[in-house]
Amino acid sequence: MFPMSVQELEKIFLNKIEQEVKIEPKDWMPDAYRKTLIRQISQHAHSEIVGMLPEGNWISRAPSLKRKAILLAKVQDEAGHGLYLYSAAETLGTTREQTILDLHSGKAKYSSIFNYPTLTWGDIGAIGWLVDGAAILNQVMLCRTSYGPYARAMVRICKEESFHQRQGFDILMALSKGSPEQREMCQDAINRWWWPSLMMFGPHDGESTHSEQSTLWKIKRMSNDELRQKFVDMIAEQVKVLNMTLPDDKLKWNETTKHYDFGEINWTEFWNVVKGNGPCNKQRLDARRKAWDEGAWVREAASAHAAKRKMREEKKIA
Amino acid sequence: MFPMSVQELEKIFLNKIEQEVKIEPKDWMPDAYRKTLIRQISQHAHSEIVGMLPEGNWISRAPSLKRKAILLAKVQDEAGHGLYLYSAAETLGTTREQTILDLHSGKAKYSSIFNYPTLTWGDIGAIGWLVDGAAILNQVMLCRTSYGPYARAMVRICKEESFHQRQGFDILMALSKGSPEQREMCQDAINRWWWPSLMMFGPHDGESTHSEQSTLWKIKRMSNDELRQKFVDMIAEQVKVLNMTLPDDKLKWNETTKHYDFGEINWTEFWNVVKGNGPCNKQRLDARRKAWDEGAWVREAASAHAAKRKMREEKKIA
Amino acid sequence: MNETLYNYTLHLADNALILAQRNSEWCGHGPVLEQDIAITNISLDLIGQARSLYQYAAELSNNIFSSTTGARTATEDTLAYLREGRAYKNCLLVEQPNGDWAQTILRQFFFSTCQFFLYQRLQRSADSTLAAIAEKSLKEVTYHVRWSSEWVIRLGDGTEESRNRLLNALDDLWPFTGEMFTPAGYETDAVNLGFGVDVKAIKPLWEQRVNEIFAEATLSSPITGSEGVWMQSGGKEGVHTEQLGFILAEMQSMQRTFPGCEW
Amino acid sequence: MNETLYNYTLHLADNALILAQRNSEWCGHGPVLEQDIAITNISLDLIGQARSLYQYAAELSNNIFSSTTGARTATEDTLAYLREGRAYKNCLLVEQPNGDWAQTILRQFFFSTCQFFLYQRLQRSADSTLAAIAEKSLKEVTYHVRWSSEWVIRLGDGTEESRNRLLNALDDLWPFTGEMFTPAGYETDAVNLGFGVDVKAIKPLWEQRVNEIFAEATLSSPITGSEGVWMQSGGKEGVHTEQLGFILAEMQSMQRTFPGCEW
Repeated sequence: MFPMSVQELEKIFLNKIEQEVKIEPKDWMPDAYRKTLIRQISQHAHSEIVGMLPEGNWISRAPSLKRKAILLAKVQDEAGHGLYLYSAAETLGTTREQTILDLHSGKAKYSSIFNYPTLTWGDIGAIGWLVDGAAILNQVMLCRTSYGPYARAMVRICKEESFHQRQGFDILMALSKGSPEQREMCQDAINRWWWPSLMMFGPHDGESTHSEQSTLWKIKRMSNDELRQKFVDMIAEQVKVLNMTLPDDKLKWNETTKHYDFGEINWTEFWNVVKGNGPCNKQRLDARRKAWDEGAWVREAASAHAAKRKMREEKKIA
Repeated sequence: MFPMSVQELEKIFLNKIEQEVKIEPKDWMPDAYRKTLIRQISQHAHSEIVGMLPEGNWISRAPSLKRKAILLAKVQDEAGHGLYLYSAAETLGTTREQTILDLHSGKAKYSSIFNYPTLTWGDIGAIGWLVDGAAILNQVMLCRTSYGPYARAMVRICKEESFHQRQGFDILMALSKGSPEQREMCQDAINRWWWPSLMMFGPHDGESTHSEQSTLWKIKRMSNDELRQKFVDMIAEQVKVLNMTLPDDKLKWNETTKHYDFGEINWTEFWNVVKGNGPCNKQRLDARRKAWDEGAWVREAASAHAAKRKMREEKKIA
Repeated sequence: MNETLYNYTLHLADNALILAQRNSEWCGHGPVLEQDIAITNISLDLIGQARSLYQYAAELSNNIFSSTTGARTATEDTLAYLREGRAYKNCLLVEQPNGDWAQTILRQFFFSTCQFFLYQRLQRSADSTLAAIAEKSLKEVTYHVRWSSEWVIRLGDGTEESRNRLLNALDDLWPFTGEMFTPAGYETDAVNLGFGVDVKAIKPLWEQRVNEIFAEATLSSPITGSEGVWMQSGGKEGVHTEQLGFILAEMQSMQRTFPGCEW
Repeated sequence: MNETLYNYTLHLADNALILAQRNSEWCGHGPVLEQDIAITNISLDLIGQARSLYQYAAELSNNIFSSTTGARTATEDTLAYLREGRAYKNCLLVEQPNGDWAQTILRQFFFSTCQFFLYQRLQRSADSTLAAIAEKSLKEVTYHVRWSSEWVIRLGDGTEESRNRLLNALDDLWPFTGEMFTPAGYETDAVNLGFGVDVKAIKPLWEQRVNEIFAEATLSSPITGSEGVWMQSGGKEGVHTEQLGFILAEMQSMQRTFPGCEW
């Protein structure tokens, strides 16, 4: 068989996209598609891993054994999600180690939301409800993304995430029914996490760098603003169940659009945190680098031992 | 003038001891006297420094600002006592650094009492009352020791120590007047610190290695058992003020001797802790070594800077 | 009998909880992602065990003290969050700091190996609740033993650095192993009452397993190498190291700050 | 006015207490015995200041809230031990970890230099109690500035290692310096009411002093070298770093565990 030209390959590729056939690791794909996916999947993986830190901060202080177990399991799930995603990224020809080093050098990004501190137990509830809630909308969309391994990882992740969101809501529910201090803790956490959660959907559609091409390739299947609106509509209803409010006096049901109107995001803060100036950017990266560096001897020992063992087994056979 | 023979020098030395004239750094003294003093003074200095640790353990958790300040000042005083004593040892021809290295290598000893853990706030009271109380009796005696610099250091130390003992008693007093939990905390601390405090006076007179010669040289002016009896008589009265008891069912006033009888010390435990097997021996030495090792670069920087500064000043003058 | 059973159960629960608390400090900070997950898993298993045991202890406590006027109803959380250090009955080993990975691994290996033999026997306890908890937990503990054994072998027979770190860990932790096999009063009573396990009888089994794994890790036996090493004790009777106070201050801070709340 | 005065006083007190708490962690662990004593001394001075300020705040609080039924009487200890992190008003700088000696020194130097200029002006406060506390404290703070300046010079102009460690500390701490000169709401109100100090006006003085000491330490100016570095803030309004929660969990553990006791 004659090798196909790039034009022909690209046609097949776009045809698959068109026909909703998943792209698989061994399929030909445009370099830019591959690069975009590597960037996005590893960014997503890093978000899971860095995202362990703000919640991990409260494991030792969880206020009941049941909550401690739930939180620990949740943070562990995030590690698992990180694993799925690093594996998905590896199918595109990168290595987990390189991906991690890119995070540590600051070359790769992760979701800015994790650069905010968790200051009270209420924050653990707010993260579950708002942050996971925002993440899920994005992830549900990604279950239908065009790259097979990514889509399949997302299906597994989505199942667990909706569980997490419910647990977060449940924490806030308990606070909202509790003492005045607990109710205050609940409202305070919502106040601090609301706007950063809205920022998770990224810049307005007009200003989003990678959006257009990603939409064409069906990596992305809804726009930032569409997803954000969906999120606002959902949360604005749920917050009533908590008897709490969202910190936005422009928030109002619009009978014409059948959506909630809401106030403008502070984009200066958004870009500032993306640039590395969030309250915890340095702390988060330092923590990850420290874990990695201090774990170096462990990883070396494990591979040294594996090599020794292999050599011994080969000797036995010979 | 002809140099004097060792015999003549020794005669002068013993004569001074006899006449209660203090021996001073530049005076001739027998090698064994010097060695005994270096051993004893540095052991005493180390006890002050290591003794900072069990109490230091509660600075961050002191239950009121006033108690926190008092405790912090007390532990600081101990550092100061360590300084006086290292200086006194230096007048005998040793260096502070060498003395400290001997502690870290395990060659030099410190008081075994500091190898017990401080488990509750009550322990801070018990240490002040019992441990400082026992130390004071020894130190009061040492204010009249034959070596001048040591005796003078002791005079300064004694003033502060009696203050500390009162503060310790005051902590227990507050507990004894407090809630049931506080009273329990008080009695529990007394129970755990009583016997180790009695051990602070060392083995019975018959079994004390260095005692006899030290008494002849008037380094030591009362025997271990004499001091211990004095301590028991004192504490057995004070404990009544606290409405607490000492954990010794043999403790009883003896009308004949006009002293309190008391039970036998567990000498196995005593020697075991001396040998390094106390609950905290390793932890205490590790903490001291860590502070020293991690401080190495600071000490180097300070002397490097001092050298630079001196050179610059000399240049200016030249 | 009930008070012995209560103390005995609490002691088992405290061991599980404090080690879980320590292990959970690794969550998000492990040397490899897979191992971060593994140590967290062990932590989760141990919290699960602790909860079953505390729930049972709470039940016992409510029966014992129910007559006392005004005594608050015990729950798994009052037992975990509202007892002070002097009431905690865990052995000293589990409260020791995580240190490096070698320290954590060796602590887990020493503890899980003991717990394995203990739960194995506890399955035949005259107390059916304890027997059931032991049976349910044994599968988990079997995995903990295997996982930690593999890591002891890997570190002992890995690089020079990992070997040295493991030997340092041995130095630090060995003096805390003896306590596991020295029965506290309530343990002796529990044996006599037919529901407790004789920890002295477990010791040779534990030693044999330790020797086997150390041999596979190309290390000499810590048992023959450490004769005359003094064994620390006291934890089971509430006399702990200075570590525990700080663990509890942090762990209990929310319950202490907001008393009587539901979470 | 009284509520502004209350918040303003609390903010000054919290700064002093949290830094005292941090510094006191060195006690018994310093690099040189004399410096162990020195840093403890600073800690003691700061606790003393905190106590005076809390006592005053308690008095104000009892006056403001006296009418509220059932409100507990405030004391220096209820303010220090029974407020949660979100109510603490210290700036982020003072809650940062001790790190190594360079970190501790630089934190002290940055803070004390600011506190010096602040107290200097506070001596002329329209509120006579604050003025008196400032006057009394100024001698201490003058010493803190001198001591920490000397150490900055020593480390900057010492060895290569000490210089690098100081520069690392600068990297970590610089983003927390801006907050000291950005007034919180109650600070602005306090200036308007005549008893507070305008922190914006202090900034050039602080910068000049920092430049002088850095020059003597043979280091380039951190001010010109760090234009565009983002400044963190929030502490004065109760939005802290994750550090503070752990500081308070430990510091408040006794008061929280044994509520309502005398010590």
